[in-house]
Amino acid sequence: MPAPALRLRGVRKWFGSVSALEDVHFDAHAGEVHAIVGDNGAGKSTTIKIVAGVHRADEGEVLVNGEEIGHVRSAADAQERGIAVVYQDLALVECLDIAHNMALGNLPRRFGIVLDRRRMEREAARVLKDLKVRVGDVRTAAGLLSGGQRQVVAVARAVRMDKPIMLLDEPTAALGVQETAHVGGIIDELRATGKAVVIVSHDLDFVFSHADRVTVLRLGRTVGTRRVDEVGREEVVGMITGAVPPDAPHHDEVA
Amino acid sequence: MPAPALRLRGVRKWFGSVSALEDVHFDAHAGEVHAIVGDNGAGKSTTIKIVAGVHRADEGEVLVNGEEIGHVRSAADAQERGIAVVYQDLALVECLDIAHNMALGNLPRRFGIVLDRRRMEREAARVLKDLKVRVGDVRTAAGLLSGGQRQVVAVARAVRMDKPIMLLDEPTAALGVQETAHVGGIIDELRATGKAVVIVSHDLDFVFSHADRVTVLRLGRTVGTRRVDEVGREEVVGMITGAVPPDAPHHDEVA
Amino acid sequence: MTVTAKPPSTQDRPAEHGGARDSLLTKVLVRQETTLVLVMIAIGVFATARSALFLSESNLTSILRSSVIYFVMACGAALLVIGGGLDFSAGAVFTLGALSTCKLLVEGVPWPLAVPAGLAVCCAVGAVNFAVVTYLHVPPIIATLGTFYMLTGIDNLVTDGADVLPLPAGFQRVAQGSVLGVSNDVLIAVAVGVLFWFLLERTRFGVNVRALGGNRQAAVGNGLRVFRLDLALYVIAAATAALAGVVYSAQVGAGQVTAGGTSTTLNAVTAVLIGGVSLMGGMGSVQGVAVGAVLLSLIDNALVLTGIPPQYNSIVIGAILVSAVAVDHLRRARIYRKR
Amino acid sequence: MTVTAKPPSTQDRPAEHGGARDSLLTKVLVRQETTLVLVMIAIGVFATARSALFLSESNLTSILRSSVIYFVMACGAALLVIGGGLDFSAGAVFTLGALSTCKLLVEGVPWPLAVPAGLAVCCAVGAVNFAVVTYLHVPPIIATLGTFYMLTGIDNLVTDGADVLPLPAGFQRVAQGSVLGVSNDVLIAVAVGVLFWFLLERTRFGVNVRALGGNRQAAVGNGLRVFRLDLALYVIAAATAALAGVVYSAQVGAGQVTAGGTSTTLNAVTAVLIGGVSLMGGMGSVQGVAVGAVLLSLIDNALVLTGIPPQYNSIVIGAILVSAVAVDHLRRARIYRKR
Amino acid sequence: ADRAGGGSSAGGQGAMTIQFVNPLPSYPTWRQIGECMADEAKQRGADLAQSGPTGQALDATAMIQQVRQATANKKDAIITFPAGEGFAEVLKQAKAAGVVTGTIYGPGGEGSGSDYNIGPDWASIGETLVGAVAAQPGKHVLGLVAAADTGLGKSWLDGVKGAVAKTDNVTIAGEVYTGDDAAKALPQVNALLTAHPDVTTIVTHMGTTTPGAVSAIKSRGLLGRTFLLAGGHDNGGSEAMEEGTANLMLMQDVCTLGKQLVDGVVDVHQGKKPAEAPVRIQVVGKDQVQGLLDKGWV
Ligand SMILES: Nc1ncnc2c1ncn2[C@@H]1O[C@H](COP(=O)(O)OP(=O)(O)OP(=O)(O)O)[C@@H](O)[C@H]1O
Ligand SMILES: Nc1ncnc2c1ncn2[C@@H]1O[C@H](COP(=O)(O)OP(=O)(O)OP(=O)(O)O)[C@@H](O)[C@H]1O
Ligand SMILES: [Mg+2]
Ligand SMILES: [Mg+2]
Repeated sequence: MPAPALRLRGVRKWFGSVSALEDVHFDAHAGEVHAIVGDNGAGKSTTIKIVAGVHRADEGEVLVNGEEIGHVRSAADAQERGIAVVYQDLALVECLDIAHNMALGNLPRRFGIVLDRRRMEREAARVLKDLKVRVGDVRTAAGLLSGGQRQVVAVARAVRMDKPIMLLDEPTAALGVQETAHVGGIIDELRATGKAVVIVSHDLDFVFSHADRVTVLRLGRTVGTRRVDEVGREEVVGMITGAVPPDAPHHDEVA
Repeated sequence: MPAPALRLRGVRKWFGSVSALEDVHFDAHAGEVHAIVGDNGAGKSTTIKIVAGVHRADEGEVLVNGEEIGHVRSAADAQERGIAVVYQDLALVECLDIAHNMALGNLPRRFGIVLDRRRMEREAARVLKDLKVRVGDVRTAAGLLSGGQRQVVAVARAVRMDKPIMLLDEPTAALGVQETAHVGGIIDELRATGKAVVIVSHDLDFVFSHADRVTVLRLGRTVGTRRVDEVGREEVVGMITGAVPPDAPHHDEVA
Repeated sequence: MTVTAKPPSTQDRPAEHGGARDSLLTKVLVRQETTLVLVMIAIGVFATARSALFLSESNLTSILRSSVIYFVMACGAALLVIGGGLDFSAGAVFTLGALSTCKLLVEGVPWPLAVPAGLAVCCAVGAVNFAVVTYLHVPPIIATLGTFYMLTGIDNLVTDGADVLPLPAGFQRVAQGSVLGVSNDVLIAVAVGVLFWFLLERTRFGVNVRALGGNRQAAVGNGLRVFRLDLALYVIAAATAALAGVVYSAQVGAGQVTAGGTSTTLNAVTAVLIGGVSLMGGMGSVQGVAVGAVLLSLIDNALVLTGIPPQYNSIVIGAILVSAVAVDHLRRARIYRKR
Repeated sequence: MTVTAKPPSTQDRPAEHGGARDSLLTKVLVRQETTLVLVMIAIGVFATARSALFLSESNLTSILRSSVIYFVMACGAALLVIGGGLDFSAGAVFTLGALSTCKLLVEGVPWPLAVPAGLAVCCAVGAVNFAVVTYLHVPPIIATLGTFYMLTGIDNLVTDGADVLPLPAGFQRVAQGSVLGVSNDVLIAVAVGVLFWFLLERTRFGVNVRALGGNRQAAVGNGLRVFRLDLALYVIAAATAALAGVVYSAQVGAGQVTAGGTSTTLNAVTAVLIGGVSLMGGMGSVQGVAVGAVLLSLIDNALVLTGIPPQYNSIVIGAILVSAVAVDHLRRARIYRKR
Repeated sequence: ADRAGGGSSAGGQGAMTIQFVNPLPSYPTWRQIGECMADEAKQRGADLAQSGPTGQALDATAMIQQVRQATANKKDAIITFPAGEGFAEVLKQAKAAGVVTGTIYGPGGEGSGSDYNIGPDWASIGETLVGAVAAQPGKHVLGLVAAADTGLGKSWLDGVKGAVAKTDNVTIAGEVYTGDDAAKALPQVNALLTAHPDVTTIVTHMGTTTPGAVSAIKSRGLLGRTFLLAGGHDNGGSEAMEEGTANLMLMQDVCTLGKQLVDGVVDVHQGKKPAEAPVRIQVVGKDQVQGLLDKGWV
């Protein structure tokens, strides 16, 4: 088995005197969907942001493809190392339109410096169409969209980035039934193309129908990781609530 | 049967040249939970905001307790008329702490003018405890909370307001399994105390287990309203997607 | 990304998961005022070393008295900034308040009537600012800049460009007299400071102002009467600017057309910002503003007393302003040191 | 809450549910520039009625030439504001750019070397502003205000308070000469304007700047190199301020210590804001800034030509500023009229 | 001459057009100069338009813009107060465009770009001020209050310092700047008097300093020990003389200055050689003030 696409080991994070993460570890593999679940405030988003380069871990290791990748000092670095992210708060620029938001950080250009607006809008429209999503004109400012429409734009942005590692923090929280199904389909496709998809979700139905593995966080610690086809819903809920005790501490690969 | 606590009739809303609502109508009764469902961008949040006084309808009527209540020009007016709201974007003030956020718009005072901080914090802690919610100290700034913790604060704020009409726009989108169940319990309690609860949600399980009626919006129009115990999940999904045709236009009370 | 593999040392971690609050000491230490006070002490030590006169009672009094103007004006300005607004017209309102009061005084109106009348005129200006911002949807800076220009012109026209004097002795005592050895202008500043501290920290109004500045949309949605708050803020900002102008007139015994203006606006805003009020709204304290105002006049005073050639004044002022805030950040980072 | 029971009239509704975009005409009509141009035309008509000289070619040229300074400076300032920053030091950088260039010129350095050297000095100041904001975490206004004070002192020390002249004729031609009847300073402004329009509207850099100003956190999270952008913005703002100073020196044939300063900063910021750039970041256009700059010098010019006594200047200026923006809002509201 | 413009309604065809770029149009002294100029221009059949920068403070940049605008509008003559060396070049540009240039309180001479200058330069103003102090019995220690070490303030400081060097009973204890901010006068003079308790005379070029300086002298109980040399009767100068906080006052016959300046400029325009004008500036004691005021001095 090759080195995991993404490996976290003993990650800790303090905000001032508040401890957000105590000991987070998991391995996400290429071609697999890895779900992270846990109570509110368990540290899921903080974990995602650390991998994304928004925060820096105070301790512990984050390895991409088994390599220590040195200091990732910013989200720009992380992006260069092949990581695309959908943040829980979506991180859209409200005054820019959908097309710009989708291309942000990777704007297409012509002649070296000119922004290729036509191509940008075409690509945005195509990605949205592929996602079977209706958000009106790609020139609509993101600030005018409904909650779900924004979320779709954020997901579409990550898809368009086409990176080997995708981190999705609650990508379906604001989505309707149909749109959630679409995003599920997209995630399946991403797995099929060999990407490592890490998805945070409270929707256990969604997790059970799309994820391969699930890691449960509780109070900033990894409780355990399970293969979805080997675990029951009750056990996962028990791990989330603390009814099931955490796995014995260990520092080797899980699952 | 008494006049509905909240009645909308032919409500239309334009944003510039964009039409957000074309014809929205429904009746919400005291002691009932009324769900509003629909695709992303269907106009659910816009409807809520119109009732809440944040937007003004361009046409149509909004009646509280069967009375034309004249121009509600602001959310402050709406609040005075007995409406409490949880917005989809939560509307928390990030630089204020949890206790302040929960009391916003209705801060307790002593001696006429002095802010009663002690009471405010005590009440906040009590409400949160009643909701069986763990967000740490009530003096934590809202900006430092996790997504779900914020949502809980917003819901707790509305509960603390204790108004006869409650509007909840996606109150469980960011919540975990346990917290969602808690909020479901709260909604049941609110109904039991005779409040009219209007809840927007994409979570049909949640809707089917807690709502009495459900109104489906599609492309800014009311497709129809059903009693939850008389309708199947497939029919509602069909109404959302357009597979089931809208009810014949009518202007009398529904259901 | 290996950040560190050092084993966790728990002893210096007061916190549990997601819990932990800072101790009272930490709370005091992390305040911006604390840094500013330290900077002030450093300047004081340096000045005393160069001139023993610095610590004389009359000099310290004179520092306090000159900070009164900035502070009174900055109180209203700070409240407005905390509420998410900005008032560029304050410098001209300062002049207007001084001139309209002094005009009445030289016409023989007794000061207990003239002062409220002068303030009322300026409150009306504040209301106009509010109306232009709210109903004509002009951004605050442009609206108040426009008011600034217009008032500057009106100030000149009203007085024909000449200072208004002599002022009755009774009025001059408003600032120049003293009670129990403390001069009246300082007492006025203390009263204003206490009032604003109370307003901001102990009333619903204060919380609402912070909410408005912190997230205007949330304030609207949560049912705050934002127009009323805005109106109150603009009127209060104008009132304190006018009061500062009145106190200044009483200090110098003249209604000066040339006092106020851009530089006064700038000084008040500097006191506000250096005192830790954020232009982003929501954050700030009256204590901070007080320390900021005193710091400004302390610097001016120390520069003269230490005999630093006046050509270097502005360099020193700039350096102190920047370093006071920079030091503040470094101090905090140390307190919350990363492991 | 009965809002209205009038039946819907569909004909004046171009939109489908959630769809509909505005027509090109509407797009032009709703732009703030359009209002400002209308205001300019109104002023022009009034001025022409009072003095035939207004429409003379030399007068119109003189309006344009005096707007060049504001505009060049405002371009960089606008970009910075769009990117969410603010530079209060611009007025002093203006002076520094002028003085350092002129110092070199009087020492005999030819202008094609002296000008880049002067600009380079100011770019370094921009970099310092960036560093203070970014690494010392000083809020932009305090950082640049500190720089403003320090540079003011340095400007004076370097020149001993005296203007620097005479400047070589070759350098004066940089602004005073003309090509095909268009004076060089106007050409420089056009070049700067085109460059900035291109940067803002047609490059990735421009989009990134808007994203940064629109939502800094999102810009960080989406992988923009925000430090680089910040650095570029502060350096560019300093460079345009310096270039404006250099052009001004060439226009008047002297490096003036008293040029620049607070009033120049204020004028540039006014041009930026009146031109529709939002202090909240993200929004604004170079066209708007250009119209804003020309409007300011048009007002100044018309005030002189119409013979309005100078005592009334500031009242008129204030009134025009506020009403231009207010009219803009009313116009838009009309276009998007509520039914 | 060109066609009339610039706010002229009275001036007929061919009347000479003069633009007066007033440094401080709302300031009483300067407004009076402007009015006297306008009267004289009317006498001479010329058409004088006045302009000036907005706001309270002297704004050399705005003045220079207006000089350039007047040049572009082909005025026959431009009159201004050259607030800095930099005016020389724009005045030369005006001359090159065929405009007659007149200045008040300028350096005059070839390099100044001025066809006709009136009023003393800063060196002689400094001598007048310091001379009057030196003429009083005893030793004198000056505290200087200037706007800044640039432009006007610097010219004045240089003039005063040069003059002090030539006396044997006057010294300078220290100087402070107010940045032309009236609100800084009180604290700065206070600090100056704290740092240099030996100061006997406060000297300034800004009338706006008067109230602050007077207040500082009184509140420190220095009445009769430290005096202000008042910079004109406005701003409370007369009152200060009356109550004894000021012992000397700088007075000028600004109206005559303005008229003579217009005469000179008109003469140059008509090809005549203008008359040399006597210096009309004086530092006087309390007893002479009223007499000069009655003669139109300020
Ligand atoms: N302020 C606004 N300006 C312009 N268009 C708006 C504005 N607010 C909402 N819209 C548009 O109105 C439509 C309805 O939006 P609304 O937020 O009501 O949808 P929703 O049903 O709440 O969707 P979701 O489930 O995604 O939250 C959308 O197409 C949206 O883009
Ligand atoms: N910037 C911050 N400063 C201080 N505390 C923070 C910060 N960000 C997060 N926290 C705290 O860290 C803990 C974990 O937050 P995190 O956002 O990672 O939770 P989460 O698992 O994503 O929860 P949710 O499901 O509600 O989104 C919370 O207690 C939160 O209050
Ligand atoms: Mg989260
Ligand atoms: Mg919604």
